[in-house]
Amino acid sequence: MARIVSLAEGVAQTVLDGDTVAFEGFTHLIPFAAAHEVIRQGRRDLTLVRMTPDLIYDQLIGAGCARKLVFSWGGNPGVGSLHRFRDAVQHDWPVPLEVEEHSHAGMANRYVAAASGLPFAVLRGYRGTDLPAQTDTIKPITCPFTGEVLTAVPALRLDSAVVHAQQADRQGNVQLWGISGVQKEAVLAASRSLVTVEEIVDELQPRPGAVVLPGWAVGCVAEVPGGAHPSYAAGYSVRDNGFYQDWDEISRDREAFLRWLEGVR
Amino acid sequence: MARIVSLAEGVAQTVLDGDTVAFEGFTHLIPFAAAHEVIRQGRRDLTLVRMTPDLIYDQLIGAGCARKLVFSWGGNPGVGSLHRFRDAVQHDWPVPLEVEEHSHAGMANRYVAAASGLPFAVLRGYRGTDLPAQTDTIKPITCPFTGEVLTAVPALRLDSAVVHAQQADRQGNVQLWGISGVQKEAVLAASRSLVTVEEIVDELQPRPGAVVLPGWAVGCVAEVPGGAHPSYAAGYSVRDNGFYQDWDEISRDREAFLRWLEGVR
Amino acid sequence: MTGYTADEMMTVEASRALREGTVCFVGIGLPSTAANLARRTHAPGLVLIYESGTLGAKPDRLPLSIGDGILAETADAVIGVPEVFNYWLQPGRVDVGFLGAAQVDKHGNINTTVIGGDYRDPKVRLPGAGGAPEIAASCKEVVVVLRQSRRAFVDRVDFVTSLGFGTGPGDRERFGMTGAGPRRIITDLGVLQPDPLTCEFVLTHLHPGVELAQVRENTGWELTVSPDLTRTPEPTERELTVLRELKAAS
Amino acid sequence: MTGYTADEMMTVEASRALREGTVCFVGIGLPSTAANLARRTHAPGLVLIYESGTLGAKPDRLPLSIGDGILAETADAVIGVPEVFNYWLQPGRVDVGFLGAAQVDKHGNINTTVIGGDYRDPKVRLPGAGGAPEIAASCKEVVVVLRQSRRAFVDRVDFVTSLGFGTGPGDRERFGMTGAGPRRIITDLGVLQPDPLTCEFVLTHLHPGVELAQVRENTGWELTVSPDLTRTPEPTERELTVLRELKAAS
Repeated sequence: MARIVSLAEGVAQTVLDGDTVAFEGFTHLIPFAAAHEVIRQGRRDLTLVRMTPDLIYDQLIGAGCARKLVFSWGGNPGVGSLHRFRDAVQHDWPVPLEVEEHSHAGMANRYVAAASGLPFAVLRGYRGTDLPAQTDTIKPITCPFTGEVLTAVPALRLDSAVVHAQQADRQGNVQLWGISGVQKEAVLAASRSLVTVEEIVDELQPRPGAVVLPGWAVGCVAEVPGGAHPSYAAGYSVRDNGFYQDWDEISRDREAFLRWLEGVR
Repeated sequence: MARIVSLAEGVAQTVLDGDTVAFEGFTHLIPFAAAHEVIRQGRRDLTLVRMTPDLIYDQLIGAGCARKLVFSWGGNPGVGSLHRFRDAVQHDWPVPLEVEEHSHAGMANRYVAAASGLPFAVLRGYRGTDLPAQTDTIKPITCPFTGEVLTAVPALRLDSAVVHAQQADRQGNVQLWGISGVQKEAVLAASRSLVTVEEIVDELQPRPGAVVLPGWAVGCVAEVPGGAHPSYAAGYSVRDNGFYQDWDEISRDREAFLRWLEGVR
Repeated sequence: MTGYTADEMMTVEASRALREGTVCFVGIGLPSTAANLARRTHAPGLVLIYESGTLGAKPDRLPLSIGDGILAETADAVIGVPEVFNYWLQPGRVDVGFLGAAQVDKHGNINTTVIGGDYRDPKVRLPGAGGAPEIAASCKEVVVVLRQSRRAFVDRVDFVTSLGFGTGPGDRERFGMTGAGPRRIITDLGVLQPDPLTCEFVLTHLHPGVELAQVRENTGWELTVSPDLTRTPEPTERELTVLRELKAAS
Repeated sequence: MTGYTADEMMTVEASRALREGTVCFVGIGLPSTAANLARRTHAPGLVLIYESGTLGAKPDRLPLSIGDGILAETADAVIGVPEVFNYWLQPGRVDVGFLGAAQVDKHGNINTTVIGGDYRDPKVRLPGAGGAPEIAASCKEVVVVLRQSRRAFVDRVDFVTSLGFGTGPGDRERFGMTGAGPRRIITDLGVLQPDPLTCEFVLTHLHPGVELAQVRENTGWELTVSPDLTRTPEPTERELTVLRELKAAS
């Protein structure tokens, strides 16, 4: 059964220095508040895993929490570049950042393999591209029945996973709905997990299209209303597209970013 | 977009002589009415694929429609044996029946591989058991990253799939809810598909836990109220446990079975 | 407590094997009865997973099939069958797997496929594997429940459908099994547990009123008896009452 | 019709590439605009799949992100991201994949990863692959949409993020691609299509008012012009009205 905790407790118990950690959420339900708490608690040497690093990892990278990024699409959606990510890769600021680059299909299958307790996944992917030459976690694999050559990627076993959901009940059963991304897989791929929720309710009402994570498969649950801002939680908030645009200017300049960081700390 | 047809048209257009075909439904939503139409239309040489052959394949086997069975658990649930299946395997009656035997996990993953357009699936399965010695569709596979040896099973590519669902709309979008088994995978694994439904409605109301098959991914839809009897359709009918018990006596004896078969024809 | 059947004793003892708060993979029949008995007595927080895709089912009567509607209606989540096996069973998230058997051998290997003759021409054709091979491989531990008889308790099963300890120590490790394997075999006569050195099942509990000789007569191998052989506590009033209510309601 | 921008022409022409009833994998930005324009003009039955997991989304305004709530609210089904790629894209169920590009080369290979320098120390770091490599591999056909310039239209991309025709005929087959690859590149100046023999993209359409010399100036390889070079029909009144309404509403 999940432990119901404060955000600070949840982060302290879930995300440790040196962890391979995923903060997942595909545009929707991105756990920003938990990431800010990670910044406040001064975590270091994280290997950050996420299909779309988005602003959340631009912030963690700029704050010096990360040593490596595993990802498949690193932009500010609809706006442009992730400047802190680029500054780290190109100028080692504030610390050097190693990069492991995949495609969405590869990342999704790596989560699935880890959630399934398998060491690798198989897909039709990457072939004919220049990615395998740069990423040593992409290898050919031969079908033992047909002889066809496909692509294997290793499971994304995580030390910790953090996701945001709309609701949990008092036993820590979690329900999220709307676009659900790879959150279930990330939680199931991790040794430790933290789910921040908009609301803790007495009883979960089953919803169409909902993903349910039983409390016994979740580590910690923390009630953090608005915890996905500037992304959104369907039924609770709308996406703050303005902040995504503003971020371009904040993140472009180290000084402006450091001022923003002061506000978080 | 799916074609809305009669049961007879749907079966005639979907299930052809010699097909590798799955009639799926895990205890719930078993498409019995479609199978009876297959018997009436006199299909032959079918390779029948199903995790739990259940009464539906006992009937098709006894009627002489099948040349091979691919399965993982062949009993009359809670009652006993499938006598027509045993008679076919042990005495070639009415025709010989080849058998390809797997576990549930293997069968489920074989459907997943086919639905995913992959030639095989990987699982932790079968190891240390006597199944691989009897089933040549079970082979070892080595993880290219860790060297660990796991098990590979080939995709269950189907010529045709038949499932039963609660509802479809007039565009052939299908919604089923309750225990959903491997029906989505079976339909997506097949070149041709038929979905029989309890009811065709003007608009599908999204339901918690529902599986939706878009009309453009479905071949034919036929309205067949009660088409799952003696299994059930949650929200429409209850399981006829009495018939499952009666079947033991009907199927035990060839004459009694032939009398039952007359009633279907 | 007097006046109960051997099957009732077996079911009650099986329910006691389920600790509060654990996650249990349940098949229909005796395992389901035992699990629901446990949930209504000492383990209200027991999490039941049925292979039909119901996580955390809380049926208020015994389900009549593995896909009984009552399971979906009362579950925390209903998922597809591939997800049951891939996301929940395979990674070792399930604490206890409950298995029945047509044959079990002294190393806890299970046969539910064929008896006698050979695979292509058996004396008896059984239903087959179902979910059992992977339950036996991946659950943290396995509990086997079946009536004890010389036909069922054999030196070596005719067909290994689900691996116990194979031919002895080291086999599970060699096959890369992630779960610990069968920890007890509960019968209508007593309980057997594996010797940690030999991986051979030895008698550790005798049910009330059962003689040791009876167990030996109904075991097809040279049975070892634990030096700590214990009498199984009788079913309590409450256990029997709840069990009978469950049975009567279905 | 007069008074429209080159970008509007490009978007309208992209929308025309989508036939009624087909299934289209859509990225945010111009592809999404073009697809929704098609849905409101000649292809009301177009099926839109966004990689966020929305099958058959029918947004009544342009989504602002690939995970805009309006997509989930109007979809026939919302599924997880692994299912999008594994059950829907990979097996070739999608008719048309719409891709943008930072660079495209004469064989239709796409670069969205790095420009200049090398991979570890590039001149420009782009967002990366996203869903593109597998869209390019598995959709029945691919349509590439981007503004034409000498920097973007290169002889050979600096990095192959998504395979077009590789180095020429036979490469897709050699790599086991199941889809037919890029069938057209739609720009603000015209349309290029692959020569079936050389797999090199040749100019087949010039947009209204565009001179051939302009296209050559903005192409980084020795451009071949189709003997059947055609003028793209101007945007219709209706196409422009609907496009502007869509843009204004978002």
